[in-house]
Amino acid sequence: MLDYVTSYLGMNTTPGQAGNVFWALVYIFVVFGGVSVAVIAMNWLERKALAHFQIRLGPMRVGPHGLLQPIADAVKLLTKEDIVPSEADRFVFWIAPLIILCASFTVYIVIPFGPTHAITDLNIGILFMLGVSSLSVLGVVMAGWASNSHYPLIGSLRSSAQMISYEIAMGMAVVSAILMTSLNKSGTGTLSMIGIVEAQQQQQVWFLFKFFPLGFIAFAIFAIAMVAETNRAPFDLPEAESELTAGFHTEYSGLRWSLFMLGEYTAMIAVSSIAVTLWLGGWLRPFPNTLTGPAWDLVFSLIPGFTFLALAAIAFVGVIRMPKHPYFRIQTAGLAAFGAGLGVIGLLLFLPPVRDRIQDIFWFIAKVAVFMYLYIWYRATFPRYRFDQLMKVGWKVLLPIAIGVLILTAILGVVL
Amino acid sequence: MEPVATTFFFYFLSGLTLLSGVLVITRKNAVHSALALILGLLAQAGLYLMLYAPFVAGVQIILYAGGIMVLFLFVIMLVNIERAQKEEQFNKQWLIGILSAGALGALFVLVYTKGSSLFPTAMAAPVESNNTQQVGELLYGQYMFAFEIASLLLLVAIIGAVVMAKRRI
Amino acid sequence: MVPVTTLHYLVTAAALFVLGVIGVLTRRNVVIVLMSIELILNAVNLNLVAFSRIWGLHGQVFAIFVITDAAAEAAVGLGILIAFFRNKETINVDEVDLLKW
Amino acid sequence: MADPTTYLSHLELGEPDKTFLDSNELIINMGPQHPATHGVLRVILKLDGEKVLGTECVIGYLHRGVEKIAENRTYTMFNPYVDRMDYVAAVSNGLGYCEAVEKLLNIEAPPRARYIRVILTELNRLASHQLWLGTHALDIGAMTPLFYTFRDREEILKIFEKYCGARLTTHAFRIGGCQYETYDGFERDVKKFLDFVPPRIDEYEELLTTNRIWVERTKNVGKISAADCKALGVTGPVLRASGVKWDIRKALPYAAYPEFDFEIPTGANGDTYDRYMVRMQEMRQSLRIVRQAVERIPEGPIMAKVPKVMKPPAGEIYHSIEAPKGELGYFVVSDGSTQPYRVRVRPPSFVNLQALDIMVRGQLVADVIAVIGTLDIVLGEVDR
Repeated sequence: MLDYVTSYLGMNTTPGQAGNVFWALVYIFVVFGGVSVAVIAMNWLERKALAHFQIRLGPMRVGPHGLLQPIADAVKLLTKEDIVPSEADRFVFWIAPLIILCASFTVYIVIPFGPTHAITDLNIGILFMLGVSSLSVLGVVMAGWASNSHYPLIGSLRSSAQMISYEIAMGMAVVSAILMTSLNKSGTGTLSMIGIVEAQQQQQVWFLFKFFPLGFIAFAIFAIAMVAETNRAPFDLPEAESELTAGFHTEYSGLRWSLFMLGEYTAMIAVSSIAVTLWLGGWLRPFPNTLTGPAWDLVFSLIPGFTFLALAAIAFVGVIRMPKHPYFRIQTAGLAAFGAGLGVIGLLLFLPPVRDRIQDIFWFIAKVAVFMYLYIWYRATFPRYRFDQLMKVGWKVLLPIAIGVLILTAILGVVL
Repeated sequence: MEPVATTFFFYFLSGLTLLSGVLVITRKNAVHSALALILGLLAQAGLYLMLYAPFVAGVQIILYAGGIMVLFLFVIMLVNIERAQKEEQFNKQWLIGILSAGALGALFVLVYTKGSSLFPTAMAAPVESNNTQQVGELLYGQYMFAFEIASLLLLVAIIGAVVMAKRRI
Repeated sequence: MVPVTTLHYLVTAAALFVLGVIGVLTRRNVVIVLMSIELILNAVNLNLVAFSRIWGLHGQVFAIFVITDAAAEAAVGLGILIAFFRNKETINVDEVDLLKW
Repeated sequence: MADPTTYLSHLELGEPDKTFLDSNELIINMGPQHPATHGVLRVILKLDGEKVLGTECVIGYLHRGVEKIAENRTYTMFNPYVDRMDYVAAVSNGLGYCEAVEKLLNIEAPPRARYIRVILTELNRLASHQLWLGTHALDIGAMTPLFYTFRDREEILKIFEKYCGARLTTHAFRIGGCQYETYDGFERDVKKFLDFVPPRIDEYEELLTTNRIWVERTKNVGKISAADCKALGVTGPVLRASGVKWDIRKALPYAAYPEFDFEIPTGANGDTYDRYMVRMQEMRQSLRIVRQAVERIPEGPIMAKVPKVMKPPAGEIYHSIEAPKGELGYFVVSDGSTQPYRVRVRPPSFVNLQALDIMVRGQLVADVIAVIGTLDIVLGEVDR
């Protein structure tokens, strides 16, 4: 048994490929927990960032700077009454949020956080990701239908039409990135997520800059389509609150509603991960081939630690700026403890064995975080598209451009 | 990579497939049928994976579960199912139907028992790693003509569906 | 336990096929009849992929063609269904007995 | 102009179990509890898919019988009630009522009072437009302008609070003038506000005016022609956006408006974008008026000689002013007693709401939201 457990350690591959169920399960739990924590952090961050965009403070009451707000929200949602409309189809109503959640979490099986930091490496990785993430549309449709109410129904019809339409443009953009993986001597491309990043490493260029501007256009199409896929502003028509109250989840409350939210944020992280993997070099650190040598390696490996130290410093600035009134004593202490925690993590990341292992994951997460911030930024800036305009953008703008980019990429790939 | 617990997964997935098949043809509510069918399709994608056909499995998930079934759900929502649920679910010739299907099943049993020698019991283990590439080469090489015909068929189907479903042209 | 062979897959496919046939022959709801046809097509696919395990990848290619056909069939079938429903307000297959309306 | 009866929407509520694909309609009840109906408006929408076939407004959820209350109150006692109609532009309401009763009493407010009235009314117009902009943008999905406009509206409300102690329902004016003299530093506050707000208005415009999505959402949405506007009695920015240069401040001047120099912004297409542009320019024109007024404000009394017990001679009077939302008219009938015999209000929101049906017919559900927003209705005023 112990042999079985340890047999994976030291292997240069993912646990799924090594066929080690124990370590695969460990990875699954780590990824599941990590993503859940990321969603919670994202929740807090979105509220704070959005608030600062809108000259508000955002949550300030629960914990220092509202740090415990997501937990308070979770407790509130869990203890809320679970209302099922009397005319609803109970079974479908019950299963719809679970489908969305499962679809968004299953995608993480193939996301490579590092060359070996993935649950498994399917050789149809990207196909699998697109397929599974497209399953969440089923949950949306079923939620809208099962509520047996007009607004959810319209919301779900809108949503499914939107998700299916943008999936096509998204797929075309993805195919043009996959074509780029085959531009090596043997001419064999790959659909595997790890393989795609390795192809970028071999060709010494992020696919974002490959055949400039073709790679960039494909990336831009994907970046737009992924916002539409995840039903976020400015494409948040399915839950356009001013039109359809809350779209397909109008009738949901409490825990089930929070499952929808969890699924939405999970899906956001998932599609951002696809974008990072395909175009932004996945786990590769910036400039891996121009800034080479052990000195640069050292510099880049120190960045994760410094990032956390900087976050800790920001927290301590907050501690200093906290009002001195005794009422704020606990908050000040809490924030100081939080900052100290961040600082300890930062110091831990300086340890050589840790910093070598953590680098890949850090760069991957940092790139994903940029997309997460973009999501918030979009939400603060843009009004909402109307449904026909949304369809027009999807079918008449993104799709033709994506097909054109695909064809040009293919031609260039053969010619060059 | 050696697959783990092949026997268990085979029986689990094929059982799920058959169970969902039974649910599809027995549910009153068409949405429940569609749900069961989606479950079956996913289980079948698992079976394809076990048969070292990952590309077909991926296509199954994207096209069948993500595309065709959404179409089905869409249509079920658009047509009035409340009334259809209250009506008689099975038609008058259901007995004959089941009997003929049973006869067909008996034929299958006969073929498989009599001709079991035709099927090799040992399975070759094809390399999985470049399955997609091989399928692609076949699809765009040997089966090019069939591929083009299939694409034409899809075009015709799109036009036909639009013509029939559109209210006024 | 008996090792899983091609025959196992074939038997599963045959059972699925029979279930689909039963659905087509006995149900009155057109949508479910269409879904039963999908079951039949899936049974065929399972057969093809199982055979491809022995005789090369041609079976998988054909499975993809079958999926294409299934998509076309579903689109046209559901289009007809909507047109039919709009005119007769029913999705009962027994009442589809006129050549024109 | 077509037969006006065509505008009466006869929504026949079809059988509910028919679905909307088989050429039948879906009836959707938007409101009275809906995030985008600005209060308790209920709109019954007849939809074909997402296309609007017709609308019917059901109003009265906020009816408080303001007009009836007037018949049991003295002229002075009724004054605060009018603030509760259009609560986001309470100063305008008070101005209209006070001037109507003054006309009935045949007195005139002294010049300084009239200048104060203009300043406060125009500031209130700005506040009302800011609130409109914020909520309208929120309806269309842009969340951020709401907070920006509320931040700046706050400054106006602070001036009101300093002047009369109230922020929303100000009750700023009295019949015959103003109750309060301006506080020390009133002019300084107003001037400071005048300097600080134009960049803020530019900021709103930066977020919206050239924003592609905003333009697509508002251009050619909720179009209404000048002829239709006139036929329906639509007034205010909605009318002006259709190209009619009609502003009561110029056409039938009141208070101190003839003494100021300002322009009436008009649009050409009568769509939502034009109404947005008209209101944005009106904000700037309001600032212009306030600046002139605060620079030229005369000294003197703020209250005309008004009898303690007001007993206007029997008769009737109609007086209208340009409220932020359109023509606000008061029809006051006196029977010679201390209480009005009848007060009838012509609320601009109520009349403008009539245009909803022709503006949204044939458009999409999302446009209904945009149009309700662009009409700038306040349900307190619609229902009274």
